[in-house]
Amino acid sequence: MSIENKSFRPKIVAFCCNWCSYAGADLAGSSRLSYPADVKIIRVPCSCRVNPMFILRAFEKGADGVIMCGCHPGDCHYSTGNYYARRRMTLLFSMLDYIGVENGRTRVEWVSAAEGVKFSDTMNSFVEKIHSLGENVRLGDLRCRN
Amino acid sequence: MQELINRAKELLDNGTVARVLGWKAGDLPYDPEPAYFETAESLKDFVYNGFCGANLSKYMIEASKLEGKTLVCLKPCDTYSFNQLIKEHRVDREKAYIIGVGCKGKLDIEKIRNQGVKGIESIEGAEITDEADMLKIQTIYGERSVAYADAMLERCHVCKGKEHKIFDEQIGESKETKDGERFDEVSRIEKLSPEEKFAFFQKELSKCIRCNACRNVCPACSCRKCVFDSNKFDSSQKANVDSFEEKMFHIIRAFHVAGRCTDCGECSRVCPQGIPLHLFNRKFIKDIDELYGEYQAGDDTDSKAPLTNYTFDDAEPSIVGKRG
Amino acid sequence: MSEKKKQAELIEEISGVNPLKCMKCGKCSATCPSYNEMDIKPHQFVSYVINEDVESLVNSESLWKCLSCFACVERCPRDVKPGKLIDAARQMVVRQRGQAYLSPDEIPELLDPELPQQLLVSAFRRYRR
Amino acid sequence: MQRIGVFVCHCGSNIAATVDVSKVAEMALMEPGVVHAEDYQYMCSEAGQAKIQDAIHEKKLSGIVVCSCSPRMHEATFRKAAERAGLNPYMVEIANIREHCSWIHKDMEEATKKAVILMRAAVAKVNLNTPLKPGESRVTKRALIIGGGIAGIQTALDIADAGYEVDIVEKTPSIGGRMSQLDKTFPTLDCSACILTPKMVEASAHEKIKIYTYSEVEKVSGFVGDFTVDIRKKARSVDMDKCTGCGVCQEKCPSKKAPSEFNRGLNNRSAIYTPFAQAIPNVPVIDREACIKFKTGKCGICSKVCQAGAIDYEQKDEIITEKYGAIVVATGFDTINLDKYDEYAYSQSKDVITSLELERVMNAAGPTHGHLERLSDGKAPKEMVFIQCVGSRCSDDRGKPYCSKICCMYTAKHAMLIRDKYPDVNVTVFYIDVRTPGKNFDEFYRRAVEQYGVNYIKGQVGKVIPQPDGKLLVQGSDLLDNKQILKEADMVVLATAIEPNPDVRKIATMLTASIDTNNFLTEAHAKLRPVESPTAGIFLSGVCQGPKDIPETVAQAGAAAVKAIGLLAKDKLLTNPCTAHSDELLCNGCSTCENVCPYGAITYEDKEVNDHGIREVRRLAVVNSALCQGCGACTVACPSGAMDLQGFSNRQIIAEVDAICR
Repeated sequence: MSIENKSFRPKIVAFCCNWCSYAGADLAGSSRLSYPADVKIIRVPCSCRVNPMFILRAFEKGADGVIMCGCHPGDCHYSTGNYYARRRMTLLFSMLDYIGVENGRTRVEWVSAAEGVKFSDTMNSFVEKIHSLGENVRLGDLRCRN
Repeated sequence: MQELINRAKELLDNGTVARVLGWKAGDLPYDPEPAYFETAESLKDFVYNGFCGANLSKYMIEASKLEGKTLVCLKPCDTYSFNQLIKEHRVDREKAYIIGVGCKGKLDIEKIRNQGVKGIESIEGAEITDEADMLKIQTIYGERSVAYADAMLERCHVCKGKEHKIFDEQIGESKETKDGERFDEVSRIEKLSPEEKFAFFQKELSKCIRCNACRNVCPACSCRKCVFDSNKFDSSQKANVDSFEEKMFHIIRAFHVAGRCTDCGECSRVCPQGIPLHLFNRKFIKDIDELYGEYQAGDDTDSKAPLTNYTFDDAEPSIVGKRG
Repeated sequence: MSEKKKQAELIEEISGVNPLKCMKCGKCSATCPSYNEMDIKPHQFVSYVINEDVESLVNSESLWKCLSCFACVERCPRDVKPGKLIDAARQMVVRQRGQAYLSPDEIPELLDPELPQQLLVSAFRRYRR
Repeated sequence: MQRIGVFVCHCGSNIAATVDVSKVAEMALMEPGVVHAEDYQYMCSEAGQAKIQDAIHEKKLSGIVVCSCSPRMHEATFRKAAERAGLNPYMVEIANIREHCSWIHKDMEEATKKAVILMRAAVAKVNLNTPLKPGESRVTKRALIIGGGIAGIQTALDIADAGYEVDIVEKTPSIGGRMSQLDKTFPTLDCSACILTPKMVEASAHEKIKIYTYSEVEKVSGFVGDFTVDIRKKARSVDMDKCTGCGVCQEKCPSKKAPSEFNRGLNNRSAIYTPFAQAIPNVPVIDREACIKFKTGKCGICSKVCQAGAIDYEQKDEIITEKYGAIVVATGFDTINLDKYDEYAYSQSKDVITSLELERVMNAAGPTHGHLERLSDGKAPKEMVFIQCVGSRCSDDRGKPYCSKICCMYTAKHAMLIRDKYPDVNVTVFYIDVRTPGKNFDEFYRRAVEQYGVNYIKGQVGKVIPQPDGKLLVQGSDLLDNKQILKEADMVVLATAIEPNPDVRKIATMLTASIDTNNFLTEAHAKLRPVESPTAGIFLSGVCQGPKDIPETVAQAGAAAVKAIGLLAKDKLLTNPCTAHSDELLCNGCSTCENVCPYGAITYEDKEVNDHGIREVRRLAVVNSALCQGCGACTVACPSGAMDLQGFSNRQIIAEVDAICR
């Protein structure tokens, strides 16, 4: 990794559902499992509350990566929320990939309230990935600022 | 066309319908526009020819609120849109008298112009009854001829079929125009490198002038008020060219109609900048077909849309990176 | 880093075993067919690695008494795999002698009566899949 | 514009050691809307809460941001504090700078920077908060208990004694559960049946308790205070009102080849059967898989011998729909399948048994009528070996990572009972650790060693090898003597790991109650709310929540009952006001939201609207806020953005996104 990359501090937004992933992040915290401070968590009631517009908004405002975490499929507090979220995110990510935004900038991970370790591991690997991709310029420049 | 006009007169006269929704001749030979006809006399301006590409389904949202039935002329591909609007409770089937009109492919004036044809005075061979494979074009520079197929809209080359999905009666013959595969162009782009993909879309999207023609014509974009016009998402920032709205408009618009878009192709047809907007919608359709099973919006009026549906073992979002 | 610590870490790396997972149940020793001939018993392997005393392990009788039957690996409830630890210690010895990095194709050519049987068995086991 | 107060908590040194709290407070004052900021040692303390309340009064605050621990911890505390000072509780937001910041970062500068950003996001959100008012919903004063073991029975009795109706749904033909299968109980050695049966009788006789045996929960809808549950009463083929429980049918039944579930398959039962003599209700069921009448159409002997005319081959499954205010899960446990532990020869020898099977062998009503004998040849054993931790404490995929908790004690009990009754039998226990925390537990274990001479060997068994002469060769290690042991035994008993009843996954899904990786139901808080599920109105009783012995189970059953009573005692519940709402002027009436709502909370109405002077009747989505649980699925499905979620509105979330990416 070059020196330049090391000074690059990515902006990463993590949407976490209240019941599983946010609690998983809490558990990572109380277990003192560290991950980079670049990750900032936004609490939503359920992964199905995450509107693709929020993700695009984050990118437009300069986020370098957006990750969404929810309960494991089958374990949604609202029974079915994450099934809808899964389809929405799959299609959105596919579209972003299609227009040439690096696929690694978006991720969905299912993290239960008991998976503090998984939460921290996930964030570590995601930040690492964003580091390898560098700053997100494409979505900010989708229309040439001629 | 005459058969259509005669039948419309009959239905107006016997009170079955209160008005006719069709196309009216424009100022130029290639720009007929959607119009209401409320009397038999006014039907003298009615036209139906190769340039009548406009999908009239969306007009039925407003027509459904009017007194009495409206006769609406729907081409085969338009009927998908109408079905989708029924599914979404946006049109009233009881308020519509649908005449399924035949279609031999619709023409794109830009394609004619691109062949160096200028100063057009009249065009022959675009009538629905014409059997000719060639268009005879009178220009101020003399007569030119262009093959009908070479002047067709992109969407007609990948036509979904000439079957009307919903109608009260059918008038006029159709001719198969499909000579290409719907997803070929999407597949081609998918295979490009991220840099090439980005370059392609950046070039296309940079042309956008945000005239909203695509949104206004789209039968799926039927919201009373678009999210880009309301303050619900802090997304309407008209003054700022470099805003969220500007950059993400087409992606969000495509997402909003994903699973609802019938691929009628109107967005690309009306774009004054010639942006191939259907490539966004078709990408979603292709993904939906591949990931969740084949689905054609507007095929029926009661099936569950892909984005309001799920199976326990749907693909994970990580599949996007794995498909390569 | 001390030499001892380096050796211990090398063992962990070669074996892929985390000795701290051991809960000292002794199932490995219970199951070992060579138990009586060993001076350091299978359940003790982990503590030698944890205590960074790889040297004793390398110089032990057990190093060449282990049959690489991997019964201990199969039955260990904690995924600690003492057999892999001793196997790694043997690897280390062999590497030091300069016979490093066996590839499966090389094995037939290396079938030398001088070569310890245990190495062969573990090599076959390792490359079986 | 809001007048926002920001309160930064030190949490002793938990936050202050890594985050410069005064800097966060200082930076807060630069945020739009913030008129007050301070930091304090313990914001959640009485003094800390008083600071918030004082500031609300003095600075006329309209919104509060507390930078502290997780909202899952103290959001409710701070909301209540704000409410006491006259502020709407939903004007409070928490910036989680402990779990999500100070506890995971080491560098002070970095952690402070992040804390400031988290504070900004919370301030940005509060700027858009609106006062919310919870709605009210009614409480059905009846509880449902799923599972009729000791946990379910105890919970039912406690709730019923408080004066509320209780229904127990039990899958098997009788209540009693695992405890009814036990012979004696530790550490007092009373007979299990002697203490359980009176409770079973009490439950069945209680006027407030209704028991549905041979029944399963089929469907659950609704929410806390107002659940609607479908219960499938499986066809018993015996009329419960007519049957006198004489037992003649079971005696005469010619099909006696079905393995007895109650005796863990160690012997057989008839096709028409009650699982055990003290079963409640004492009404048999016909096992239709085993019954000759059902298989071939011929037989019908039970019907002929039944003087009460209670046999009814035509009986069908019946669905009962009932409303409940609270649901208690008490689904219990089973022992794990031992297929993956073939080294212990469980599948190879009848003399290798699980501890639960030994309970049946030792029990007077069991397959051997209480005589300790080998199941292969009926001979009395001389050498018995117990193997501990079979499938417990395993980090591989063969077993369970947790300690099953009860095995050390029941093995001591078994060893003691055997030595007491058969002093010539040698008992050896191979253990890894002996875990006996509990009142009189270690004393009990020491008695087994000191008074009864049970031979405890520290070391696990590697293999059990059945010998041609029927003996079992046990190969284990003695870690203290550093020896490998080869021992011939006549019987081997495996302390098999316990796991939650496999049905619990299905039930948890119906209840939308969360479950952990081991299929134990998750409690709302590991320490402070151990008998409640995070799903409101669902309570946990017994082993479904985690391994427990009988006294613990009974204690937890009582605690679950109290929580359920606390709910049932209320006439009305305040509902979560963070529900979805549709903007009438934006709604298309397209039904998309209705399709994704898991609660059926969205309906459509034709309503007249005034859209900027245009008056017309439109088809509009209407959210029933009593049914809406606030997941937000509809808000994203809605194409026009008409549907929004209070407390988590589009603009609020976007404001957070913007604040983070600023």
